[in-house]
Amino acid sequence: MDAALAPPPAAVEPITLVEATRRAVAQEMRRDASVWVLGEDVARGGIFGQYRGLIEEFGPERIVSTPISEATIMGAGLGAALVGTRPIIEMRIFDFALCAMDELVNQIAKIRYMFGGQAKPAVVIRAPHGLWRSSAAQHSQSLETWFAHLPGVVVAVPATPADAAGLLVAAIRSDDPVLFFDPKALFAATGPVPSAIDPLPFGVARHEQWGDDLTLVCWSSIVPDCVRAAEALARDGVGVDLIDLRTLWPWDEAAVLASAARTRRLLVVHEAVRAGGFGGEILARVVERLGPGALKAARRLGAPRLPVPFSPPLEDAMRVTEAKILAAAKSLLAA
Amino acid sequence: MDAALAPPPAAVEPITLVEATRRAVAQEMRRDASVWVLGEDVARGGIFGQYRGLIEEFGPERIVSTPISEATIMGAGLGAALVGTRPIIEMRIFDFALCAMDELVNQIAKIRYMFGGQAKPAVVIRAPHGLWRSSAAQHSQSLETWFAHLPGVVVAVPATPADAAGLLVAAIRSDDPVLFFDPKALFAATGPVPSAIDPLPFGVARHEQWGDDLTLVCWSSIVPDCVRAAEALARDGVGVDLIDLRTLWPWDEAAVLASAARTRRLLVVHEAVRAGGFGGEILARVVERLGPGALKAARRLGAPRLPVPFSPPLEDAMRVTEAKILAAAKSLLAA
Amino acid sequence: MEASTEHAIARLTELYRLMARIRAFEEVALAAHAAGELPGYLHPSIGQEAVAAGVCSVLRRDDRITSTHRGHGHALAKGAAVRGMMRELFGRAGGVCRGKGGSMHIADFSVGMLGANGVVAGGIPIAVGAAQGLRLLGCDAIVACFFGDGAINRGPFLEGLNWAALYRLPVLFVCEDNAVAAFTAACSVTAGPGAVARAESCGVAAESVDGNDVEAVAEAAARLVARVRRGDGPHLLHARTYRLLGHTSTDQAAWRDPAEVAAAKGRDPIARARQRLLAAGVAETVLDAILAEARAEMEAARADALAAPWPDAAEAWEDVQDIGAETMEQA
Amino acid sequence: MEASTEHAIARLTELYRLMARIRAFEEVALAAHAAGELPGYLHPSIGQEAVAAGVCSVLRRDDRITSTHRGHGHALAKGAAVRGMMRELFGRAGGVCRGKGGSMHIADFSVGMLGANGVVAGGIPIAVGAAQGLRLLGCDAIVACFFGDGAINRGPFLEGLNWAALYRLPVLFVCEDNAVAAFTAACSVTAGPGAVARAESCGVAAESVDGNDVEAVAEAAARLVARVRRGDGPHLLHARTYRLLGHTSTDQAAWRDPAEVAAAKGRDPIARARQRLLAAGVAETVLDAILAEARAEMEAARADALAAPWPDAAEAWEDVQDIGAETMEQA
Ligand SMILES: Cc1ncc(C[n+]2csc(CCOP(=O)(O)OP(=O)(O)O)c2C)c(N)n1
Ligand SMILES: Cc1ncc(C[n+]2csc(CCOP(=O)(O)OP(=O)(O)O)c2C)c(N)n1
Ligand SMILES: [Mg+2]
Ligand SMILES: [Mg+2]
Repeated sequence: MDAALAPPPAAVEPITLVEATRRAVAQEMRRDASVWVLGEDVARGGIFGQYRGLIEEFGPERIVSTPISEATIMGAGLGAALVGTRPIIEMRIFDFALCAMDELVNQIAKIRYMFGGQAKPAVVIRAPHGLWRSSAAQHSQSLETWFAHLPGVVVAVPATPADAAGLLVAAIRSDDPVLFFDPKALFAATGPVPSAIDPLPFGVARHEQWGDDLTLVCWSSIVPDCVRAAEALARDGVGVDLIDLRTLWPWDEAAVLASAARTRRLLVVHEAVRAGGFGGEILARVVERLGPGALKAARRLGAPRLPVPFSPPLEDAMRVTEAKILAAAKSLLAA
Repeated sequence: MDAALAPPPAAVEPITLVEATRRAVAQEMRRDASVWVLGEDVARGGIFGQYRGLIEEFGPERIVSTPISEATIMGAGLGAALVGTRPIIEMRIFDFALCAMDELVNQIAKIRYMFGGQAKPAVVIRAPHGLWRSSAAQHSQSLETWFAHLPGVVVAVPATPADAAGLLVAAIRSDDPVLFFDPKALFAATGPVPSAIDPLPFGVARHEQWGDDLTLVCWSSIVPDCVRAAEALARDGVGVDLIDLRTLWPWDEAAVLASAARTRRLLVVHEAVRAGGFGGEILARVVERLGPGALKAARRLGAPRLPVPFSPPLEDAMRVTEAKILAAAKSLLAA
Repeated sequence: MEASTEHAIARLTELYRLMARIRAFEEVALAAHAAGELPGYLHPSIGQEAVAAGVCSVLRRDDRITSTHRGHGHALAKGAAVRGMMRELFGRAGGVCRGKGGSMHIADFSVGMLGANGVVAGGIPIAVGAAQGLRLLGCDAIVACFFGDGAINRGPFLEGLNWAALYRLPVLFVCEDNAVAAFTAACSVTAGPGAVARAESCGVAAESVDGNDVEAVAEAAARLVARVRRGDGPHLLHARTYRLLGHTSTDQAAWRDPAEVAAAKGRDPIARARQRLLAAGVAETVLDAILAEARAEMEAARADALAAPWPDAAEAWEDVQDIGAETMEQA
Repeated sequence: MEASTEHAIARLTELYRLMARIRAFEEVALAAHAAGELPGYLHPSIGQEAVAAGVCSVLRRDDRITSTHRGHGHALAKGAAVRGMMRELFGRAGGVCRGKGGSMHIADFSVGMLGANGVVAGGIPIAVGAAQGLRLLGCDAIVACFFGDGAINRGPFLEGLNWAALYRLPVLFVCEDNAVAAFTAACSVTAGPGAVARAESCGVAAESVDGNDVEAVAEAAARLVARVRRGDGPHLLHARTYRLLGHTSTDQAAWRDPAEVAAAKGRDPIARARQRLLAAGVAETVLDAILAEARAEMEAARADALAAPWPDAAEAWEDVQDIGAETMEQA
């Protein structure tokens, strides 16, 4: 949009990502009486405060605190969608969704297809994921790749308050089941969010920064580290084309292809384990589409194939960091 | 081994893959009294006959037919391993393992690590997987990639009776949890199996065929289709280096790298959905290791991102076939 | 003849017709399967028709049901279109699920049939959620949730019953106890007194019924559905029945005790309803006509399915998702 | 003084010491957490010590236990080494899990403690399997399986109890009912009469006990363990207790009814045991010495942990798997 024609930006106080998602939910619940939330402890606001105060406004029929019954939280959300409501299924943290995988994988993801289009599984599955202050192996996983590989679902992996809010609004309005991975480590990150939250389209990446020397693709919690690394590289005169995918399925293949064709150097960074991670898909797709000859170098940076340890030095050792991103970028630039 | 020094090969009648696995289990149960089987209907031989007759020899304490309680089948297998037995956890078909993902992902895969090496989760999880005669979306999945991405487990994906038997013996003897994906579609395939089954090493691929023009990497049910495609290409004078990985984690990176460096053309074929599938990992790894310049062309062939439909023409439309493999190979050779 | 008796006879005649249609549907489908006309395999419910017929006969059209892998009877009893169902079993165009589901995934949302399920107990969480959604929408429809005796050993049974009781949801749980789970006698894998006790321990009122007596099933279901609908919370009906055939169309069930099967045949729900109707003075010819009509209806559906075209390959790419669906061209 | 009384006093004194040590361990750990000395967060069991102490006091060393996210007490009561545990909470070298697990994944296999669990009800299937494995090995050890009142709403509770009853496995299920699940009153998410009824409905004999009376817990546990060990099948002990603090070390539990908490403090299991010992003539100084020793032991463990080195970064790559483990160099 021509800057001269744009309306003056509303003065928006920066808010936290968790607050941004709270406002998105509240906005949609006001707009549409069929939107509701189910999950453990949501009546007291959710364990991160994502639902703070909503029980007062919407009451216990729409902010439903449930038993510790993940399979039924997930499956009941589906059932409620089948009769025309729009449930937000809160999983507390992603790892507990593993208690509900039949409901998610065999039922939610497949029901529309199996029944020839009769079912409308319009659910949002919120799953705060990733590393978060020494939470160890059962509370720190990043398995978003699994769901990009799973037909029938949309996968959102936002990294900023505005993106989280916009994608959550889009997810709630979508008739598709959306896996919405809240980035636990960024819940407290702040940024501007418009007071009326518009839905963001799925599959459209955000260019954090433009540059000609290196394409850096990332998403979710690791984005701020990538931004810092890109800033450091910029100080060395290296122009990084920094792409935050925002959604993993669909993902913005066009943006990545255009960038990689231009820079001829591709680095994909994710917090998840590298082996079998979605970085492989992106790299492979770029090679398939552009041909290997179009690239000078390409690589991925992800976690080693380890469960997440508790002790800080161990966690730090396996964590993707700004320093590791910088080192990977430099090795690519040298190739 | 020098052929002149080798003992004359025992005359081995070809047997089916399902029978090969039955013999592997029987052999190990005779060898080691701590090996046992738990799963639904195993006392009557399992639904594919994998355990036929074992109840007579080993009794109901070691061939344990269980309730329909997948979470507990999986978790009890782990518990029994923790006290020193070696359970074979039979999942009936892979899709039902989705009812037991907390036990598999949060417990089995992580317990050794979380407890600093104290636990020995020596379980084999048998999960017959893949397409099989119009079984539709909830009985046909190929999600082996998920487990290659999951730290703590070994992933076996055999395609021949001898490989299935050898890998199953290795899996039973291994202290690591092994996801053993029986290829449903190949249960009836026959091949020679030695009467004394030696363990096969994990991470060592089998060269089905040698060639210089194209590297074709595959595993599990799709291998026979790849073999037929390679034979067709051979008739056209194209030499295919055909590699059956046999295990997906660890996978034989050295064999693939050596082959791809030689042929400079890489095709990875799997029955699973292409998007986010393990083909991406392989292609990415080859590009990272050899550099994009080492390759003339590379691509993957996998299923489209669809649940599996019931109707045969729909199933056929999304299935990877010999014809599709041939077409992909030809497009690669033209590049 | 008194009006009430007349009414009872008319009602039982309709139940007889419904059971006959379910049986004919499955017998014809099994014959088609044996003849290689339809792909995959079937889970027949022959011998269990009284449960589906009795329960669904007291439901409203806008009530919902969830079903199991053995769901033909539930679907027919809820009013699903026969031809659409048969075409689905055949994997043909015009199948109620466009050929994508097959026998194990029969669904007809237009009559409130929210789907069979290939996963044992898979329908339970869905049913309780549907009930919760209906209440949120201010609708007084209820949900009947069918599952087998094998399902009571899976976790979702506990979770779903506790959940339904907690929120006092309008759900009628129906445990179809056919004495067997796949190839295993149910009693050999179930500890304790069974479904009724388990339900009560989760705060769900429950009772047992002779599931081969279609009038008894209908009477009990009517009573419980009335309570469920007026807000008394979930109830469970435990229907004792018997699966006369094997687990699937390819299982001859040779492993079953022949004496047990013979005894069960003597309790066949259709034969019992027929005896009662005959005793009440209904003419044999009337009842035979019902059987013949059912058979003819299903044979016609078979012929229709066999003549129907296959779905177009491109349809495999439809109904996946709105956003991010791959196209056939990408393949 | 009679020998039996003397013995009872000696026994209660030991239970008092054990409870005091558990409480001191957690108080010291909480202080360390508040001081920023240890990473992550803790789930304190303060107020619930009598259950861990009473049950584990009647177990043999080769008996196994599975525990929960709130597992410090179970581990200590089963005999886990204090310094190894404290170092684990601190994430230091020499931690019983090499710093990889932390508070929520405390385990000490050398004393039969098969691990805490970050997943509610996660230990239940593991426990029944361990019991099955022990029987297969011909060992007469039993398994005590601890879980909270919140866990009885998860599927594995049903599955595990049915399973244990079916195979008559040597398991003592211990439901630690502290009246709350995380931030939610247990009664608000649990329908029906509760754990005992649910257990019985799955064929598991069950009884309730005052979980703040350590002697009552020990007595009931001894009785049930004897039955379990002699082959009478699984039993469930439902222990009513109260969590005096918040859900985690960062939760001030301001949402709780202060009157309820105050009343619960009056039932503090350690204070009650102390009253009884005083009444039986044990000198206050003896009891104070026990408290002081416990405190000193735990403060020494804290000092030890704080002085201990961090684990080497390379250790992160160990204990993953034998085959296919990545190396640090690959990273
Ligand atoms: C979770 C799960 N485990 C196993 C199966 C395989 N299976 C299909 S039907 C069946 C038996 C079900 O028994 P029951 O619930 O009594 O139903 P019935 O077949 O008797 O109608 C089994 C084990 C499945 N479909 N889902
Ligand atoms: C499957 C699962 N869901 C949710 C959680 C989060 N969570 C941790 S403790 C807890 C409450 C558990 O309550 P209870 O079983 O009564 O144990 P208590 O905390 O009272 O000791 C919850 C919900 C979890 N750890 N695992
Ligand atoms: Mg049954
Ligand atoms: Mg509790």
